[in-house]
Amino acid sequence: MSARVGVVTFPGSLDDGDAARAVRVAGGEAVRLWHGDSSLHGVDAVVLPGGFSYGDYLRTGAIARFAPVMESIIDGARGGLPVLGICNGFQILCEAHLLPGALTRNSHLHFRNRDQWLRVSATNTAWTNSFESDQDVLIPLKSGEGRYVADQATLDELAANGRIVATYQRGNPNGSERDIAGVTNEAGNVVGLMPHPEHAIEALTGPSLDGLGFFTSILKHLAGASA
Amino acid sequence: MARVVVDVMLKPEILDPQGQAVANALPRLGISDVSSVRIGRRIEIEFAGAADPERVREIADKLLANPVIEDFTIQEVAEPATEAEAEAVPAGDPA
Amino acid sequence: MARVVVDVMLKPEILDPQGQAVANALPRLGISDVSSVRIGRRIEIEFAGAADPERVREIADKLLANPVIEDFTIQEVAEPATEAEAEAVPAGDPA
Amino acid sequence: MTTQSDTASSEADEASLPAQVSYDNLDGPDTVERAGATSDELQPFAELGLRDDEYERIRGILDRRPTQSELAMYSIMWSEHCSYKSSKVHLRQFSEKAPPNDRMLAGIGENAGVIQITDELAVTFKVESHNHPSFVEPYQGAATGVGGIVRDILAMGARPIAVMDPLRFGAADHEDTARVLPGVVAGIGGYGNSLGLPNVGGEVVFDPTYQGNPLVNALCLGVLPVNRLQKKDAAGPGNIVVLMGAKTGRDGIGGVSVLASATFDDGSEARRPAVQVGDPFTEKLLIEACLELYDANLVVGIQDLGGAGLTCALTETAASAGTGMRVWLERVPLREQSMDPHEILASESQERMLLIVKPEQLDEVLAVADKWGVLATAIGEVTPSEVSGLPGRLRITWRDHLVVDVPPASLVDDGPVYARPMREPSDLILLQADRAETLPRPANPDDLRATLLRMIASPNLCDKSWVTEQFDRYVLGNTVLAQPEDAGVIRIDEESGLGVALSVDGNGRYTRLDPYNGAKLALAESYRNVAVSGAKPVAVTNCLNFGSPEDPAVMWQFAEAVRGLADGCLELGIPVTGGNVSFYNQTGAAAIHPTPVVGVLGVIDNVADRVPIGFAQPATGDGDLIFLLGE
Ligand SMILES: Nc1ncnc2c1ncn2[C@@H]1O[C@H](COP(=O)(O)OP(=O)(O)O)[C@@H](O)[C@H]1O
Repeated sequence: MSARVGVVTFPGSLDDGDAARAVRVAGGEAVRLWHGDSSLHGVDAVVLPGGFSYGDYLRTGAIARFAPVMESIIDGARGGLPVLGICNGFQILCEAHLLPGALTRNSHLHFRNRDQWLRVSATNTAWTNSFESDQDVLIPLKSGEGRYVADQATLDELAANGRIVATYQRGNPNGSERDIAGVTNEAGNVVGLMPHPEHAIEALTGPSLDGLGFFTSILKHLAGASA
Repeated sequence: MARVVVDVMLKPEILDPQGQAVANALPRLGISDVSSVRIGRRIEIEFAGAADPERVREIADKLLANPVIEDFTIQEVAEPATEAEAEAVPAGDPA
Repeated sequence: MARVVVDVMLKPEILDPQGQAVANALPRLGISDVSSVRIGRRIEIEFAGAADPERVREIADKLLANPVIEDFTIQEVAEPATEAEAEAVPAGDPA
Repeated sequence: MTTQSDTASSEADEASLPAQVSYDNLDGPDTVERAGATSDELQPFAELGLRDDEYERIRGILDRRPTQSELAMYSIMWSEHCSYKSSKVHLRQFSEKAPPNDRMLAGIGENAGVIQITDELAVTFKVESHNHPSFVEPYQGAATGVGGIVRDILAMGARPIAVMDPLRFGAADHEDTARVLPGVVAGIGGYGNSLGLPNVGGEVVFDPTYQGNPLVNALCLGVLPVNRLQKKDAAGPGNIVVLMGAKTGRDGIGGVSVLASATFDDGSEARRPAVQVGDPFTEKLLIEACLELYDANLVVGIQDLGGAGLTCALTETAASAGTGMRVWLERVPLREQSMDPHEILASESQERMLLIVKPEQLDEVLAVADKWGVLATAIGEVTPSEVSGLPGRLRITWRDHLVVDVPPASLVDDGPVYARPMREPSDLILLQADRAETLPRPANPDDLRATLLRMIASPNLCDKSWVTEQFDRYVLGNTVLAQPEDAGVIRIDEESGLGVALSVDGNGRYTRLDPYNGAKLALAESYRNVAVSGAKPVAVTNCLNFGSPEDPAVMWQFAEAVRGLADGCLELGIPVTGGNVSFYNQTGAAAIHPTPVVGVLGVIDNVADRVPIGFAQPATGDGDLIFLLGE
């Protein structure tokens, strides 16, 4: 039986279909979860997809964090449930304090959609174990509020403990502190990533197939856990 | 050194999707007696010397507010109040 | 009916690119004595009845501001002041 | 009769309005009963843009003077924007000259043209302008332009799947451009990105002709199962009329605010027309709610609310079915409680749709709306035709006062139609005499180099990524080609690889020199862009941006351009399926260059066969050969 990966739809989610497709292409079963339903329907892992949950008018992710499904996800994540937040999902994870720091307005104040080089620097998380250490990958970035900030102590702690999952290469596209594109929690089950791996899984529609690694990683992780 | 606060709010007849989104989220936090939420911008300007009210008005009008959809009010604040203990002193200088 | 204003500003150590963009545009208006511009949010909340300060603080803390990057202050305003003639009366209820 | 100031008078200087009757001290709204009793009362029809003879026609139709609400409705529906009164006689050619086509499921006159591309699937696309609002408030003007065209596509039963944005601004270094361009680009991105619609192409053109009148056109593409095609008919007496989406506010009420009061004292300041502010989040929910309703077969008829708001939606749905309608206007959810009936009818508040549903399915409909957090309110019901056998009437009450009682078709179909005077612009001969061949040509390598550098540095030819990077082109995961390609290519079916290609093109300078051939060239360019991507062109949409139709020179340009586009389509064998006319693009007396923007849609059986621009890297040994086709 293939691993069941939940993909949450909030009102205003946009990349939920793409995230589900990526799970399928990687060989998993995608299970659609609804923001208003607190049940996780027994999924083995969860993806919080990109978009503008609840319009993101106040602050990105601020309102989504209070959705009924998030209560279960927060509980689950504390107990080890693997969770990947992509873009808006990353913002929601920070608002829910499952990840440190916050994502703020790009320093140049514009939305930016670009094929972005990243270096995957932490390969011991549930979502990055398929990558080689310090592998460079090309993945679309598309966000207006992707500038990662945290206080110096937090940043030092993230760096010291290998919790910076990915950094921007060949230019920082949004002013993120220490070029951070993604971080993980201490346990390595919760990962937030600003770029969109679900848009780099097919040669026809993406700049590379590099994104697939995040989805094969979770399947590998789950297979290892159940073995 | 003068500190001026310019508050920019959408004109009352203009749709405020931000405020609406917050108002709609409140019941989920158990708050049901809020009748309206409006969200605008608060802009704190610090001058090296004194703040000339005319110049502040010009900045607000040309740069900070969009007169087509927004109104602004200007207040001079007694003391730089970067920290939490801010006490806004209204200078009564509405737009 | 109570009206409360919550002002949310980025913490001083957090970069405010919007404020910076405004500050950089000022010299073009011939204004060179501004030492800093910071841009935050002003949120006006109207309650059907009285505003319980504790609840307002809770809303601000949980929803309106992100304590990782933002500070907030709360003021109760005497009178609904939708129109331009707003006069903010500070209730001295800082966070 | 070379100039007519009538239709432009909604933009007239308000201060110079003559004193008219004031409705301010009326006790309640102006009712049908009162209008019958005071038929000679003076009304501000001219200020609303109606001519004397148009006003007389209205009185003839109603057999009395119109009420305040009715006058507002006629003035909107008979405006150039809604009635196409100056363009209708020319646009007919698109249908008359159209090659026979059995794949067109909906054509001109519908919200958007629909083309069947397989046994099961159809696509729909349309381009529309939002030029004037974008000059006043660039961000919101452009944003709501995207929102409007998306609702047109949604109303056909389609899921919107991509957008494009042909844009034109004044000189790149002009201060108006600096004010307008960043806001327009941010607005298009802000709205389209938030809806999750990939932006797959467009244009950015700079020319001083657009200085005081930038062009902001927006195109949307949608896809639908053939059997999900929706109609706008308010069919079935007894069916319920539901307004779904945002609350109604005083957005973009425009000239209709004249009705509030004839004297523009201080008190009327707050009643000035307000800019429409977009709420893409609400639109996203509206899209999902509508699609769920279509799939559950819960919709009898549907119409988006665009420029003419409720007035247009109510009259068009009823007129289209030949039914009547009974509406309780006080049921419309309002953002401002103090709104008057005519303001509610004229409001251009965004993110609203009008649905006709069966009474026994109303609860299900409301439940779907509730699931998506969208407001939905029953505001009326469909009524049968009159006992006399005449089509039904639209009757609207406001708190028990009958404020509207009209034959809906009189607003939709019986508007004025003009064959405006036309005259070739007097400077055209001189312009045409000044041939390109007389320009100096680079004669040596240095000159050639200088010319090349100048061209590369031109804002019209330079890299557009500053603009296109602000748009999401990846969302939905089906974008096969996007900028900087010649055409956008979108995969429609993941299994078979079926896809469509889209391009939009226009050239105001060519069209100024020769409107007939300029329009043909725009079509040819768009057609080529689609063809070289590997797709077979099958349908055309267009947005005709021109100056004032009251200027005979502009009218001539318009007529020639339409004739050229229709002839070109005939020659290429593809139909015009829809489009939009935008007149009055001018600054003072100076019209913009006539700018027909043409969109072509093509079908590609397998998107894996698409042909990108640029030379492919040879996988093995030999490089590819290069050919130049054509003369
Ligand atoms: N406003 C825009 N929105 C989206 N894409 C645009 C826009 N302007 C230009 N593009 C895209 O950028 C690319 C280059 O545009 P352009 O230089 O006009 O190309 P061409 O001259 O080949 O039409 C094209 O793919 C075009 O679709």
